[in-house]
Amino acid sequence: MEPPQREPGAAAAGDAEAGPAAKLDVLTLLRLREQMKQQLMECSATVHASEESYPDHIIEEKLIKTTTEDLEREMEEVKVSFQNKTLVLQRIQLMDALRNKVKQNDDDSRLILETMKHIIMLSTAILESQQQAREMEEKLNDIKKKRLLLKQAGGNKLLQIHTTMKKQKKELASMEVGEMLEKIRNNLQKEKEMTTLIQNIFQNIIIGSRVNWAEDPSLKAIVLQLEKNVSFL
Amino acid sequence: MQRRQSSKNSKQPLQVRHSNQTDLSAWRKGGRTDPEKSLQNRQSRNSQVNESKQDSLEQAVSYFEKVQDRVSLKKNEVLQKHLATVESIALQKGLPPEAFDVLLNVALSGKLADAVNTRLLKSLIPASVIPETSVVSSVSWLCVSKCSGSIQLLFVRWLITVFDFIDHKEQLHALYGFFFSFLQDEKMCPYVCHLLYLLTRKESVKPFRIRRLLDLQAKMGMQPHLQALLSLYKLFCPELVSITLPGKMKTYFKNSEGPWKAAINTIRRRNQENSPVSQPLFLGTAQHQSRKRKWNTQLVIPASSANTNSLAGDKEKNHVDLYSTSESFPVEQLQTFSQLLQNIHHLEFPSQMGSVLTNPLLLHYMNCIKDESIYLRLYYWMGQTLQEECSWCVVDSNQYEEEFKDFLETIYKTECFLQEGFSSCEEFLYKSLPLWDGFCCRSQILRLVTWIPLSSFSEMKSHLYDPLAQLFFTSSLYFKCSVLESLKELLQNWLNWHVIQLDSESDSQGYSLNTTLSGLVNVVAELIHFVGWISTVALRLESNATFLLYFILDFYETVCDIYLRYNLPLLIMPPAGVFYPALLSMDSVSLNQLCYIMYRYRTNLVAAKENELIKKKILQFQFSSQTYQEYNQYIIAMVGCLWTSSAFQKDIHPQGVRLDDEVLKKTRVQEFKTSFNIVYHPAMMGYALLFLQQAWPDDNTFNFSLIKGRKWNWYLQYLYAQGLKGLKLFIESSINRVSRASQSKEGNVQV
Amino acid sequence: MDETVAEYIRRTVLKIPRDEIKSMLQTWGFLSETQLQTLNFHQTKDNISQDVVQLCEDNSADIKQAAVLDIIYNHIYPNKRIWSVYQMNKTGEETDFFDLTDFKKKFKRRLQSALKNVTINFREYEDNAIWIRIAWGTPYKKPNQYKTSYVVYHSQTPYVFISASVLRSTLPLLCQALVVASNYHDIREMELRSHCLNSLKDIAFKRYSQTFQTYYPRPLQERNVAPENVDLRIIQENRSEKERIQRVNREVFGDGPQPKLEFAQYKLETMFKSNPKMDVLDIKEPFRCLVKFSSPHLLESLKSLAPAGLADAPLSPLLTCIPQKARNYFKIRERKGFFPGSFVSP
Amino acid sequence: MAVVRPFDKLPALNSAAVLLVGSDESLQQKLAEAILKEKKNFKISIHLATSLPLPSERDHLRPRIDLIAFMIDIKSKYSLKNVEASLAHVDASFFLGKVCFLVTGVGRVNYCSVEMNAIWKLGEVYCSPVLYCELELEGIRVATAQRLLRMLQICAGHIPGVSALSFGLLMRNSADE
Repeated sequence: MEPPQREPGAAAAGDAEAGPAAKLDVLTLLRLREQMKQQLMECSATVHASEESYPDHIIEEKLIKTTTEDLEREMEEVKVSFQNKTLVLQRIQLMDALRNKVKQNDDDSRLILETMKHIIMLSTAILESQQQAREMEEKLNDIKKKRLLLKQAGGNKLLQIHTTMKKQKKELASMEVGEMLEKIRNNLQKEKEMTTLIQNIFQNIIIGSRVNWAEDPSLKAIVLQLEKNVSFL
Repeated sequence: MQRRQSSKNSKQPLQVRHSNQTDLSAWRKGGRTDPEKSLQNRQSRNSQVNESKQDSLEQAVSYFEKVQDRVSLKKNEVLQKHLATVESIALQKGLPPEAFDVLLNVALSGKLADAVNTRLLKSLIPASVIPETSVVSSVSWLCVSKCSGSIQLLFVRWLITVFDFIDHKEQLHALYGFFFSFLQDEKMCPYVCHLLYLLTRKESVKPFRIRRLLDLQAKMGMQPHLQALLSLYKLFCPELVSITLPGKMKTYFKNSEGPWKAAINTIRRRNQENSPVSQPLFLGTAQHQSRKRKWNTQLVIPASSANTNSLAGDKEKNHVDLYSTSESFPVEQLQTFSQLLQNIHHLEFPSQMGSVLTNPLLLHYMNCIKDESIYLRLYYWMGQTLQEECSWCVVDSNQYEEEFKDFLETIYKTECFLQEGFSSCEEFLYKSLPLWDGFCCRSQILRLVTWIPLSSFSEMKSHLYDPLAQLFFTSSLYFKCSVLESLKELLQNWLNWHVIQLDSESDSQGYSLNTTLSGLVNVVAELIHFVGWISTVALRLESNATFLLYFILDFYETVCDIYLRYNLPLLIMPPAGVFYPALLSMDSVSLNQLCYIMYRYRTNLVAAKENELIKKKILQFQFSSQTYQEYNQYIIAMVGCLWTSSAFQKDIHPQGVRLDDEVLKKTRVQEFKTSFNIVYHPAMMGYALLFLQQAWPDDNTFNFSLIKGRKWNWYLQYLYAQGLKGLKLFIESSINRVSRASQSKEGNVQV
Repeated sequence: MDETVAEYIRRTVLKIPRDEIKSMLQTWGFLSETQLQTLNFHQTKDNISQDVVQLCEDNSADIKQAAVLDIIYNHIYPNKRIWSVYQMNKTGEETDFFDLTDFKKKFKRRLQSALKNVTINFREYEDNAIWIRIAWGTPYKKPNQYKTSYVVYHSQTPYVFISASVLRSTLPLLCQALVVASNYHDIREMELRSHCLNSLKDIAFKRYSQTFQTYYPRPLQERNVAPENVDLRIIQENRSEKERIQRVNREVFGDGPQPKLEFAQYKLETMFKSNPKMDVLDIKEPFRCLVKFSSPHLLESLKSLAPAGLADAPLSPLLTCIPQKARNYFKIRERKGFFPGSFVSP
Repeated sequence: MAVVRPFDKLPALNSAAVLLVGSDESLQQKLAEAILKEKKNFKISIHLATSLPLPSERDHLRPRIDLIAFMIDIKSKYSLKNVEASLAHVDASFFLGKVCFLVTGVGRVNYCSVEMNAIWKLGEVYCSPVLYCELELEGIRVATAQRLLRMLQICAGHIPGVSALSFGLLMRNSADE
């Protein structure tokens, strides 16, 4: 692998770190090592893949699909297990090194101690706020539940209102009403239908007559009444 | 060639005849404008318009007013000049309310040639508002139908586009019959339907009109605009309209915006630019003037014409005429909550459904209404507006992203108020998420996601999870965390909604037909599995970032309590890809949260076990033995790590941390066994160091192995004192203390 | 002063953009400086035109002077009219001396003999172009000043640029008069029409320009590639292809700005050929269709097609030959030879 | 003409190369500049091409291409045809997570002349993710550049534990399952 080429031309701000001036500290070296391992793995995977001998007889499509799915799931599980195990090993070594470093009692270890204290202080603060957040969320959830209850209660109430109104109307209608009151109500109803009909006919007449009713204020006033539903005017 | 007579009088300037009808200042006195509005008009008119432009408009208007008929455009220069002035002023600042009456009458009276009429109609762009009287008189000219068919069509299209600008709608409603009569004209039918759709009220639905629509439909076939009108009639009077209508009609009406919409937008933008204080629209409320005329006036109920005192009159009359059909209470006059309560039984929603979103009174009403038609009309309008204004789907509305954000914010607040998601919003998300770049209006969109309603037949998988996952994997750490947070809120909203539905089991509406319990449980489970999958991948992509871990565990904090707190028979353990990085995390907060979660899982599982034994089986839906087994594996691993330092042999989870000794020896660490107990755990190292400093102040060799026996318990108490409550709960619940002295506590709860 | 003249002057002034009215009136020279001072050029154009008419009435202007103002206006804004190019040719080789007055006299006599009422104005400009404005009348009617024809004739060249009047019938008479006045043999329309007079001149003269210095200087040295801040991390893979396209483009279209044409029209009468033999179309009937390319600046847009990657270079000769052939109307007929499309003069 | 192969050259240290293929050169240039502006800790080289195959005379200069982004503009059928033609010149193993389709012009859905499921089918057939964006808008261009960068890092093997193949699988998994 040839060394990273010199960065020709002005390195945009984004690339400062990859420039020649980047001091190759341990972290970048570690990262590069990881990169190369990953690239090596991929290259070797393709090499193996190309060596695979393909089965001569044709396998029907569905079988391939199901096997690929199983293999994918299996690979996923193996990957997770691999990652958990590497994590364990890395953390064991890391902590062991950290503990030894702290034991040496030089200014580095003091620095580690300082940062550790700071981390602890921050963690306790986080824990506290997390606890408060949990309580707050609890309250919020209760409020939400109450809101939903109220919503339903409101809905039911409105239904009740409508039903009672309808019942009231029916009662009124079916109330033991004198013959005369009934007759009055019927012909009132008939009158209403007549008027709506007349209104409509009148509208059509005006339209048919092609007269410019807006110019004559009285006609206009009438026209504007023709849509009003008849009730106790 | 004898000279045209007109060029002679071009010499002396046209004097403006001050007859009452055209005198523009006289106009304002006539109308029923209350002082506040006219002051506002005069003020806006003087400030904006300089003298010369204004009077040439007046000249033009008065010229049109008295022009004789049959004047041909080509020969008559004066007519051309005036027409040009009208057009230029209309395009620059829009026409003042007074000009409409004259221009409409001229255009529709058929006096002039069609070319002039079309140009006149096309320049009818309102600066602020259109007086209703001018519209009424133009409708009457329409009835006279002296002008050609195309002019009538153009007039109707104009009326639809500027419908929201007409100051009052009372008289327009009164002319419903007249508009209805224009239905039989083949070409005008679609636009007249649209106009009627805007004008229809409960009382305008009449049997003979329904019959008329049905014959039209029979004659012209299933036209979408007829369909829309019929479906609206059906909503108002279901008993009258018997035929069945197809469910959701995608686009009801043809787009009739024409040239006016663009001009109105430019004027609106210009008004906004040069007057920072957004000029409140004539409609009374000084609500923030947003760009899109469509949904800003929609968000404001048009000021009603009837003044409030007439309302008092209605009150006494009201309770007497029980016989009268429930004539609906005009919602525009709704001012106080008590009014709402009194008239709640016959309240009718305004024609512009958008205004509901910002009117708290109507929201209260909507909160308890169960009437499908209200929601249908709101969804239709909201879906339409969201579709048009989406700033990353429609490039040219991108510069109005701010307004679109406000609009989404309004919708979100309404959903929070109603504690319920809008299905039109859900559809909009499904349509626009695949095209979303994860950047535009991010916080609003993610908040809207939290209110996607829970229904067992939703195709969340293909519509929400896929686009979200594609964005999730290729986006920054912060986007990942915000997505996890909104999915957590979505889960909580679902669970809250479910809990209430469950309680109201009694009333039948609890579980409406399409949401069965098992259906809901599957949908919730699908969401939890989805989050588990994307969290595992995210941890791998972001190499176990603590910040990300916090949000993932936060999500599982809700999941672990589903059974106890939300009464949903469902318990899903976090996948191994989430559990182990959390268990081995370098950060004490994550470890503590994991312990808390495992403790909650334990209580839920125990409670489910007991219920299972006592109650009958029905609750037992998702509780497969697999969940218990997974829980036990995790507990063994956890106790093995934290307490008995035996995880590397005992962990039976396939993806666990079981490692044989040679591998562990390769790490060249002597006692690797104890490297994850509470003393040596990476997350606990800080606490151990501080404890050592306190316990052995003089000895600064930090010998960790000193912490054993009694010191171990002191250390434990020290940890509890540091606020690690989760750890405390976990240890006290999962590790039964056989004896205080012996260190190797073996204990896990075989559940 | 006659009413029509007043109205005509008023209308001409109205056409002029407000901030140029003063300079045009000065070039017109009909109103004295003092009179010009009295004019307030900041009021609306209506009022300015009224005042100008007022002043002209004091000087009792006649139609001739009004016409001069119109010529000045059209000279500054030629693009308002559509011009077409005519070429005159003579039989013999005699290169006689061109005399302007003789030309004017003959031209006027020719027209006036045919039509009694006609207003003719001549105006010479520095690039020895002669602008002629003709308002056509009939023996019984006064000339209509609103439907004028314009002729721009460069005496050294056989080219005449005519913007015909709406009255179509006047064109043959006009051409005849030109031929006689400039003692050429006959005149032919060159199928080249555009709004931009200067571009028409570029095209016409360039063709003719073998003997003349080309109208616009062609930069000779190699165009240096603009040193835009080429960031080495962006690599154009098809750089060589891009350079080839640039080179081809330069060869075909040249470096300088292209003459401005608005459209090119192709009448096709060719057989329909398609590689999968479509037997249904095998009838021997030629396929008649009209193809029209239009754009605010046609040649410039054609030139930018290839670099923008929308077409592959070089463009078909049918498009690139427009300036050389000096025509934007083509008729393409089936060629007997193997050449697919060929073009034959009308 | 050289068929573009993913593993025919050794990767340069801490660097990655992306190849943008599309007929709309101005948008390509703008996207490239947006990518360059993003902060990154590796050396990137962006290759712009109107179509494939790539002119062979530059083969020796060209580093290993880690990711190919085909840019399709839904407003022009020509861009889709151009991409479909270019796909033939890409080695099959490239389609294991090292190819993606960038569909722009989405903001102008009403001028869309290329129907959407033709593109969806393309993603299906070539098992590669399809990213929708509107490159004309500055904000969206920056966001797309960031997304491309993250995919490039994975394809170039800069993210330990995540290979291009597995990532391709993830993007496809979410798309078609």
